Amino acid sequence: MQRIINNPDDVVNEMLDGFAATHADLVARVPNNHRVLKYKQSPVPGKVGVITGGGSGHEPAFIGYIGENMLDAVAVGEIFSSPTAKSFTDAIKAADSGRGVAVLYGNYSGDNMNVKMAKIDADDDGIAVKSVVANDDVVSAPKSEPHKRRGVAGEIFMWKIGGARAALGGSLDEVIASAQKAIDHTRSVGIGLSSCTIPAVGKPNFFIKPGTMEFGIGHHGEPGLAITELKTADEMASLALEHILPDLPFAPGCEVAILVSGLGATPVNELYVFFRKVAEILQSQNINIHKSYVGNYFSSLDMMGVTLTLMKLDDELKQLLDIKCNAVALKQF
Amino acid sequence: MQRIINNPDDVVNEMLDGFAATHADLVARVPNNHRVLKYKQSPVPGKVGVITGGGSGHEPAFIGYIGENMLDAVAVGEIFSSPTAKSFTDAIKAADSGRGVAVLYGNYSGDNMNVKMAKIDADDDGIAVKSVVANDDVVSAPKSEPHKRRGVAGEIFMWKIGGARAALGGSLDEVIASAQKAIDHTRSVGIGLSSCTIPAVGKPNFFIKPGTMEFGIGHHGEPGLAITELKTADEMASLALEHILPDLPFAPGCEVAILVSGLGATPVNELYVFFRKVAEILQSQNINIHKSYVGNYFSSLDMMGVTLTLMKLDDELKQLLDIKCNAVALKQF
Amino acid sequence: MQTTVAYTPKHNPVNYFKNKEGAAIVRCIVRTIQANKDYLGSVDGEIGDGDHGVNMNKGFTMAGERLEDGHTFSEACRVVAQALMEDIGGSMGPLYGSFFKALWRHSKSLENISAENYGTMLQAATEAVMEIGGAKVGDKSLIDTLVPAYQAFQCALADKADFTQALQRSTAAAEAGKESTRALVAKIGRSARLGERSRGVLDAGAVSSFLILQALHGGIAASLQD
Amino acid sequence: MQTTVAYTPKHNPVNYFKNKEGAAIVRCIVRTIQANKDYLGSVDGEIGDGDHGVNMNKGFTMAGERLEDGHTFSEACRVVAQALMEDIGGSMGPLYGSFFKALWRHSKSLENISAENYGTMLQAATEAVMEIGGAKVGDKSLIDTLVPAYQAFQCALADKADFTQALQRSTAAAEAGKESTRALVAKIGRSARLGERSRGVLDAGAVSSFLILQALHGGIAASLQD
Ligand SMILES: Nc1ncnc2c1ncn2[C@@H]1O[C@H](COP(=O)(O)OP(=O)(O)O)[C@@H](O)[C@H]1O
Ligand SMILES: Nc1ncnc2c1ncn2[C@@H]1O[C@H](COP(=O)(O)OP(=O)(O)O)[C@@H](O)[C@H]1O
Ligand SMILES: [Mg+2]
Ligand SMILES: [Mg+2]
Ligand SMILES: [Mg+2]
Ligand SMILES: [Mg+2]
Repeated sequence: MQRIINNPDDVVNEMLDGFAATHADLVARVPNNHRVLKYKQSPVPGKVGVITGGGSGHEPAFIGYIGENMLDAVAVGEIFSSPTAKSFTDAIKAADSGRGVAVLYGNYSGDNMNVKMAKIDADDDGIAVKSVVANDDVVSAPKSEPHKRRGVAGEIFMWKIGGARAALGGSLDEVIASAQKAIDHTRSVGIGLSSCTIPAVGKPNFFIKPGTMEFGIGHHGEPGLAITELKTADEMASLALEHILPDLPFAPGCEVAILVSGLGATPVNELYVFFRKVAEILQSQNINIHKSYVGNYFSSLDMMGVTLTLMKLDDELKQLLDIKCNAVALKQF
Repeated sequence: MQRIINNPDDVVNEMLDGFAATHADLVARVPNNHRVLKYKQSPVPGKVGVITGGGSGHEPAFIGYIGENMLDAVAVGEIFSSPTAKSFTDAIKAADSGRGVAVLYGNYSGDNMNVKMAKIDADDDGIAVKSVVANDDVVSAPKSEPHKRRGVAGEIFMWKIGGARAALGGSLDEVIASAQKAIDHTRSVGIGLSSCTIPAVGKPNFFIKPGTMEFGIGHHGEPGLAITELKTADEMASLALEHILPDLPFAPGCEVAILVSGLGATPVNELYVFFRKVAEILQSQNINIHKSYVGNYFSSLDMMGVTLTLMKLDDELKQLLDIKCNAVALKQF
Repeated sequence: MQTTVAYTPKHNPVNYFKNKEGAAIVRCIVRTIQANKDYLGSVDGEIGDGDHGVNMNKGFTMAGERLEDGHTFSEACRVVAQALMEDIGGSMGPLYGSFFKALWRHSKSLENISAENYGTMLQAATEAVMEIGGAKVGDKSLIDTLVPAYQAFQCALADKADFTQALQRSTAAAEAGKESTRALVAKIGRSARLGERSRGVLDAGAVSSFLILQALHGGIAASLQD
Repeated sequence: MQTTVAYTPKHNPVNYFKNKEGAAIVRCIVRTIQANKDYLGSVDGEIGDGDHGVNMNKGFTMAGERLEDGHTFSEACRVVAQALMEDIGGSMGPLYGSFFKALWRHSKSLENISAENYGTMLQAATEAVMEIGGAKVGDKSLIDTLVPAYQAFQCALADKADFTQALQRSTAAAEAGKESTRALVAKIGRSARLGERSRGVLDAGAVSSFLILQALHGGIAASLQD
């Protein structure tokens, strides 16, 4: 395992130390819980709090989206493992200015359970908490079973939209409604070209044969829809869109935002090669691209691969997407 | 070769297509040369132009540093291969508002020759051109032979400082002086944990044995100072600083900016683990960290590894570093 | 490979163990999980993300460090519950956290824990896991181990078996339940999206819960008093 | 493995070739580079970055596509120079661009190119490479091939050798020069930072320049007129 780590069990704590030190202008720790980070200005008086949480290994997600007009706090779990209920509770407390807190997280059973427990605790403390569960990964379950679908990189759009609504003074219900709309309008798909290795495990728990790829892979290496021969970037883009477009559906004439993310070990130039074909296909189908994000936005440790996310825009989502934000991993003027 | 590409010979052109489409708000193409990109507003009236150029495969460098208060234009070469003299000339032309152009590039023999030729051409066109050659890689040659040292991630500081000086209305000589000062105050070192593969070559041209690492590796996989057993992140950070600190030297009481960059296949969390120790050591030596950048800023295709860069600050460099900028890969409010 | 941590069974066909001497039983669970770290990881690697061994080892080791010899069985269960819930998280924090919390809650006022008490505790603990996780028998999860285990224990008591026999029948049922997951298609957790691809291998949680029950029951059997 | 592209030598001990029939000679260079793409890449891989074959193949193939049968030798050299300088870049754009530009500049006004003319051209082309690149003999670069090649050619003429013999002696000197790089420590280019680690392998540019001269000289020899 060729990695830049010390004791594998310390990766998360040491990463958080480094992150908090690097971004001290934006991010702060909270008292008595080193697994929660918050926006330095949070709780922002009069603003609904927006938080998330999840396992580590997806950096810059989730902590990179802490900042102005995005996330107020993040509960941080072990690598690929949900944060504790206590951390979710502490993140909720760190974000609450009295107007309540929206917990915008991904559909994984650990997170579901821990958020459920945290909500009960926050309730005991008199904090109004509501949540939205992201389920943007189209191939993780059939369209008829959306509650089984995983949340993946589309969560970034959910945070951006929810964060912007809160920044504009929205009530808890309004923030929840906008975030829910964002994720309901969002679809993602992942393609894996290599496995990933949890440092403490020390070896990959699956293997992608050179010359093949795993279509529909999950953010933790969960097996996908099919193992196929390795395709060209253009073929990967077509295949991804073939699964994404009909699912919502994204019809000709509609407007979208696009997010192309590397999975951790993907050279950035290849993401642009992939994006090029996505844009070309959308153009040919008369789907208008309003804004695109290409980079390492939501990763899976050292996995080589790419995720494609589309959000179908209406006037509200467009306005909220365009609002300025200043998070570590997403800065818009 | 597990890569997201089409024809390997098309990677650079297709990457540029995707990049230009993604960042159309900031970046534009220039007429008749698809291997030059420019800041949409360039030439900025009354401002000295600031350009660079270099081989591809280092994304987000170099094109990602095009934008407000940073680079006006970039000449783009094949993967790991200098741009043509003509592209450097066209980048110079795209950046010139009449006050001259600073070419801030890295010390590689191809770039040296092509810039030399481009300067002659620009001269013929009556454009004042001066250049600074980055040579921040400490282990690439002894301190007594600075002209032999490679330019690596420290170039980003050179562009930031030169771009800021130009934005403040500096003359060509002033921009050159600030950029030269930036690179003279900057030292870098690279550590490689895996090889990288030029897509058109199809196989790595060197191999790093699992369980070992290459200390002092170059940005194109140029062999480094030594192959050692794979160290812990903390040991890597100490070793890197042992080479960087005495070279300038960075003495107790001084103030620095830090850049930690992944080489393309490095998980972001590991960069923070590495940074944590760098910060700890500097603190123990009473060296004050003014600002830090941690992420994939300057890569080497699919190489796993890390580079550490320190710039020693004085009042001028600090002021220029802190100035707002809006480039694709570097946004400061 | 699965590893069994040895304990010394005493042949006491008696019907209760002393709460205040029960910390050793919980220590035996901790050692079992530690010894099976790699095995649990490789089972989870088949259709999950491979971290079950690491997660479990971390949680139970942390609990082990906080266990004091003076702890009662109930208190020791509470220590485990807190370590899992407050310091580990993941899926196991809430699931096993709820399990051990229920064991604590339903035994904390008891001086001696009888077979009947234990039957109630095991059912409550299993139901707490179902309550937080929403899994049912057949979903390919730890529930496939836990439900047959508590049912077999209660049936044994209804059949007039003594505590030791009931523990043995429960452990056997747990093992059969664990083995049953091999043939199942996952309907819950990370592997639920695999459909048919999840058939043919054991479920990691079913394995770890069997190991926990095996250690727990062995430990209780060794502690039985007359 | 190094590959030699066949040409048909004519046995004409004469002393000039017609500029207007010389495009075929340049085509022979193009084919040689194409045939050695992988070999050049692997030589560059030893102590460089492995792209020399890809770079050279791209440049010369592009030039080959622009060559027209009506081109003179001089014009064909200019086409190569432009393709390398304007479309390829890298180190080879300026280096071989200057080389072929000098061949063009010093032959463009000639109808027939004599041995003496060629001697002058080869020296000028070598000096142009030294001028732009700054390398000297012994630095482990293409200069280690080119300098002995032009010097041997001129010595041969001074010894009253004919054009064919001079070409042969020049090619042999180029080959020896290329081989000499094996023992050298690189002082220029990407591998200059390796110090002792650069000793023991050939220099990629020294190899490609030998291949170019070999093809060029073979092509000229086959075109000699009386
Ligand atoms: N909702 C649930 N109810 C019961 N058991 C569950 C549930 N979700 C997951 N599990 C169990 O968790 C096990 C995996 O645990 P672990 O690997 O530690 O967590 P994760 O799946 O988050 O990586 C599965 O084998 C399954 O038995
Ligand atoms: N300044 C120079 N003068 C002469 N030859 C040089 C110079 N710099 C590099 N070379 C030659 O270039 C060769 C490498 O070419 P190539 O691999 O195409 O370029 P790069 O080194 O940029 O990857 C070296 O083997 C050496 O012969
Ligand atoms: Mg997990
Ligand atoms: Mg090169
Ligand atoms: Mg798991
Ligand atoms: Mg090379």
